[in-house]
Amino acid sequence: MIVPLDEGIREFVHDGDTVALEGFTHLIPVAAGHEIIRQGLGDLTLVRMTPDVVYDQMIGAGCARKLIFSWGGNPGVGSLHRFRDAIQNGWPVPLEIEEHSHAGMANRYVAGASGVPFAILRGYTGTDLIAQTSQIATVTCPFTGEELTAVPAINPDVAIVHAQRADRAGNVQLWGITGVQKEVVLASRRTLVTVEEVVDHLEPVPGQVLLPSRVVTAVAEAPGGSRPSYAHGYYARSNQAYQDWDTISRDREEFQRWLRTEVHGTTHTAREG
Amino acid sequence: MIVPLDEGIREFVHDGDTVALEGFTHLIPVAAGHEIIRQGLGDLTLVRMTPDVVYDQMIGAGCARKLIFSWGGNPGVGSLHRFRDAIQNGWPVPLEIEEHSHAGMANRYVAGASGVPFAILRGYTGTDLIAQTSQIATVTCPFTGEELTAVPAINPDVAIVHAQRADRAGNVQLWGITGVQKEVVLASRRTLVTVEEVVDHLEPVPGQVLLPSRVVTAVAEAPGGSRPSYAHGYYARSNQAYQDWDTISRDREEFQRWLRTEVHGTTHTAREG
Amino acid sequence: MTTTLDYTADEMMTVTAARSLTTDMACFVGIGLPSTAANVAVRTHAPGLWMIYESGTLGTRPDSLPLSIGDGILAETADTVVSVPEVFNYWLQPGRIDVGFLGAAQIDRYANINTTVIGDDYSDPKVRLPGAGGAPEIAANCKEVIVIARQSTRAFVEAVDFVTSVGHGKGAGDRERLGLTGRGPTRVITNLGVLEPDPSTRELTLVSVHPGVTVDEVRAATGWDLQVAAEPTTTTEPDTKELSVLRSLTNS
Amino acid sequence: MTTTLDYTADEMMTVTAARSLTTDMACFVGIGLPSTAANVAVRTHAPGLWMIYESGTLGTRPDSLPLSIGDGILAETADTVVSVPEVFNYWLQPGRIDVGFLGAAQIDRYANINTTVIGDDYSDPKVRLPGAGGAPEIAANCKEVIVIARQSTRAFVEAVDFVTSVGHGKGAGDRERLGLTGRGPTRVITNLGVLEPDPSTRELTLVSVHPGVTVDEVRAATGWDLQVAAEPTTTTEPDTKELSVLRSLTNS
Repeated sequence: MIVPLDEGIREFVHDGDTVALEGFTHLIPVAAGHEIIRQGLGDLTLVRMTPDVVYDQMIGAGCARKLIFSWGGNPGVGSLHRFRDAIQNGWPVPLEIEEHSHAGMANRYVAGASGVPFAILRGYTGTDLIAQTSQIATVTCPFTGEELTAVPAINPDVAIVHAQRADRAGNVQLWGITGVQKEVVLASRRTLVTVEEVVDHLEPVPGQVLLPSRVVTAVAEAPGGSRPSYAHGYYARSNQAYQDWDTISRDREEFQRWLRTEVHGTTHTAREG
Repeated sequence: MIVPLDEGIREFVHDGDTVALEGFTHLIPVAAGHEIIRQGLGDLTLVRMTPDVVYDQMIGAGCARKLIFSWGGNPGVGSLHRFRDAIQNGWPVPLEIEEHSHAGMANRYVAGASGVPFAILRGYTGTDLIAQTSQIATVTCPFTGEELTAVPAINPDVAIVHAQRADRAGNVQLWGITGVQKEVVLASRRTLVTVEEVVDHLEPVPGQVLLPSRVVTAVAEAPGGSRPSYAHGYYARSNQAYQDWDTISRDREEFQRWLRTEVHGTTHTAREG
Repeated sequence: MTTTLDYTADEMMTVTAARSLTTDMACFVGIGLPSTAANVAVRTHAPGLWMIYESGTLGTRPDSLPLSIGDGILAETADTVVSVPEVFNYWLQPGRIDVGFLGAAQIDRYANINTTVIGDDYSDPKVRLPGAGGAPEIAANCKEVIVIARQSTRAFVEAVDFVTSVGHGKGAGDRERLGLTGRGPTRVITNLGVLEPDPSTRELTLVSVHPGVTVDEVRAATGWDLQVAAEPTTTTEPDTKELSVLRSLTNS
Repeated sequence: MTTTLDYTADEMMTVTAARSLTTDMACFVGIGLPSTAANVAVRTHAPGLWMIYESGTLGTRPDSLPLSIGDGILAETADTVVSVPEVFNYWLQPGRIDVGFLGAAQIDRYANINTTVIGDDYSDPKVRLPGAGGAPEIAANCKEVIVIARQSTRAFVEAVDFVTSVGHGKGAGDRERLGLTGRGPTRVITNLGVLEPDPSTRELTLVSVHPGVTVDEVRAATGWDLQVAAEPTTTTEPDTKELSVLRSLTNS
């Protein structure tokens, strides 16, 4: 099903949902995140391995009640100031966190995609992460007696990912660094995919991940939907924007001004896009 | 390291080894299997999800002490008569079997490739397979209390797979149906890959699996090395050969005649190939 | 068989099996009779049928019948090809597949399936069969299972010699007790008729006989005291299009 | 810092780190200083260095420094790109990677690393850092770990506020007790010198000081009573090629 982005968000994302906007440093669904802010969605549990600028923006806008993650930063620049402000000062709303390692999060998505309640890995052992959440445990190998780490499956209500292309039947194609996109889509109850373009035919590309339309709830065309991040084969990352974000996000008022002009001010543009 | 096939088998496969010649109905390493027969290797534990004609030949030639598998047949034709003769009559040597489902075997390779001692799945429950091997067990989810099936990792001494191409550095490229080839290579202590051709540069192909040379012990050029099976993009399966095998393999003497002329008689050809 | 119509009992079986599939389904296809039937369905009333084979070919539309589960034609015409671990873990196991389409060497009163050994002694079998393949988990995890098999007292037995794939176990409630997520076999289509599990006992019951076949003939080909529906229907004959599609696929 | 030579302390650090890598190694590269050092190594003495980044880019050879762990240039120049679950499960976890190359916000006497929070209270931190990322399992599962970090009493502390990644725990035998398969941190390279774990106690010990740096200066930048090798060596200065490669990468 191909829908306008605002309709897709309205129909498939609800207050209180667990939502994963994934993208491992590539194909980050920024346009979808901004639409969530515009629609004033709140009380969300946000999930992502690498929450970066768009999650900082959503957290700063008060969309999130909880963040489940493994690395939160402005990649190549530094810290996330809205994220810090929410954790350290509860502004604009308190943010609960549940923290993992990348290996743990990746395996949680794998378990979620596989329809099993947990995954095993060699991870976390000896770290202080274990004491901070009940979502890390151990299991004993029934064959060797060895103890391994277990993490629970994660099954978000909604996965939102960005991809290069979809065809008119709703099959989605992405390539380059494809991260955990397949896993998050298969782990989630609903999936909304924004794409650079909808085409008649998806010419196969080396390294592609193809998401069959059966596992995609809706596709929305959103050209440039990953900016200021990048879309392999379409446009490069704007490093300047990441650096600018450091300045904008340090100050609450500066941030709110940005929100008014850059997110709320672009509603109509986004709809027309 | 690029070696002639006979040297590769001589150096890396030894009597008593656990050897997995994989290929899920595609890219079956037939030439390597015949070289193992020619070299008179024995007491092998053969592992494969889908033992078919080449395993029937190796079993009939007396190479195998044990077979670990999930489906043994002549695909599209019928039964494996040498396999049956070994199990039912111990000819030419008794064959111990350890039997799994595809899902179980695939997960055993995944665990082996992942460096963990077991994998979990929803499988085997209620079947009589469980009573026939100690290699199926249960584990309890530490988060939900649910009971799941566990299978132990499999880590063969040697993996042997066939691929379309390798470059001179020993990077291997295969595409089409790629089965469990990546997993068996990563799960095994040593890997020998036969290829249709060695090329200067591996042009990326949609759907490819690339095995970096770091995980490939040796590459041997063996054009047509999957015949009478097929190599996607190179040649098609000879269905006639599969049907002929049914006749040849039904009779021990007919089989031995075939072995003399078609395997032992082709030593030099294979070396020159 | 006493049919004098211009199609064979096998054709009747395959077409009936094909009709069990609808255009919006995802179907995990076994090789042989299931593959033939699924390929008839996609060319007749179910053009949207999403076929997956255990070789990792998702959404494939082969333009001829594949010779094996991993035929090259399956890869060439698939939406995408994934690894074998992925097809089992990401696609089959979570219950994404509507219908598992299986054959059977032996099947019993409760639609349990044996493809492992004939005979009482696993270690010294009368006949060694190919084994499990993908069937145990297809039978466990698809939303429902359809079985296609030729009916005879050798194949349709009181209790299978070896449970390779669980149907309805020993009757009502067994799948739930075992924690199997799918509904299990909902239809068994043979060259003589159609059997369905009784809603309360889960015992296979004859609900339809093919034209020209009598209920007694079906009973005679069944290795247990076959239950028969109050008013078994007569299966609708293959139509011209179904037969021509089937014959073009099988070159018959 | 009193160096008057024509390179900076950071350049000394990066070049020294680069020299820890050899051409036959597989290296799991962290972003920032480790990435810069690995990219110097591959362009100087270690042309065969096989770099992998946690974004799934295996055997990558970026022709400029990646801006992030998942920069497009990494995918374009990689032998192959795999999924993030695969890079952790199939490549890192089984111990295939020789060297894990990490940075650290805080590091302690036993080379445990903190990249999570500064302050005693996790739920009310003084400073919230980015978190674990791939580091805990890189530190656990690579054959050895090399750490690169600027030395100061703020960063080099008696005990880290939060153990994000285990170095040598509380000393000798701790990694074995925890069942960690890799050898853990074998070198810590700073802008002042090189520290290595004492072979028996596993406590970080100053084994080399950079030219122009005194042992007392290193002690003063360390938050614990730093052990010093009997005869610490002086680190070899960067050569012209190393410096020119490094500067062309960093545009400095």
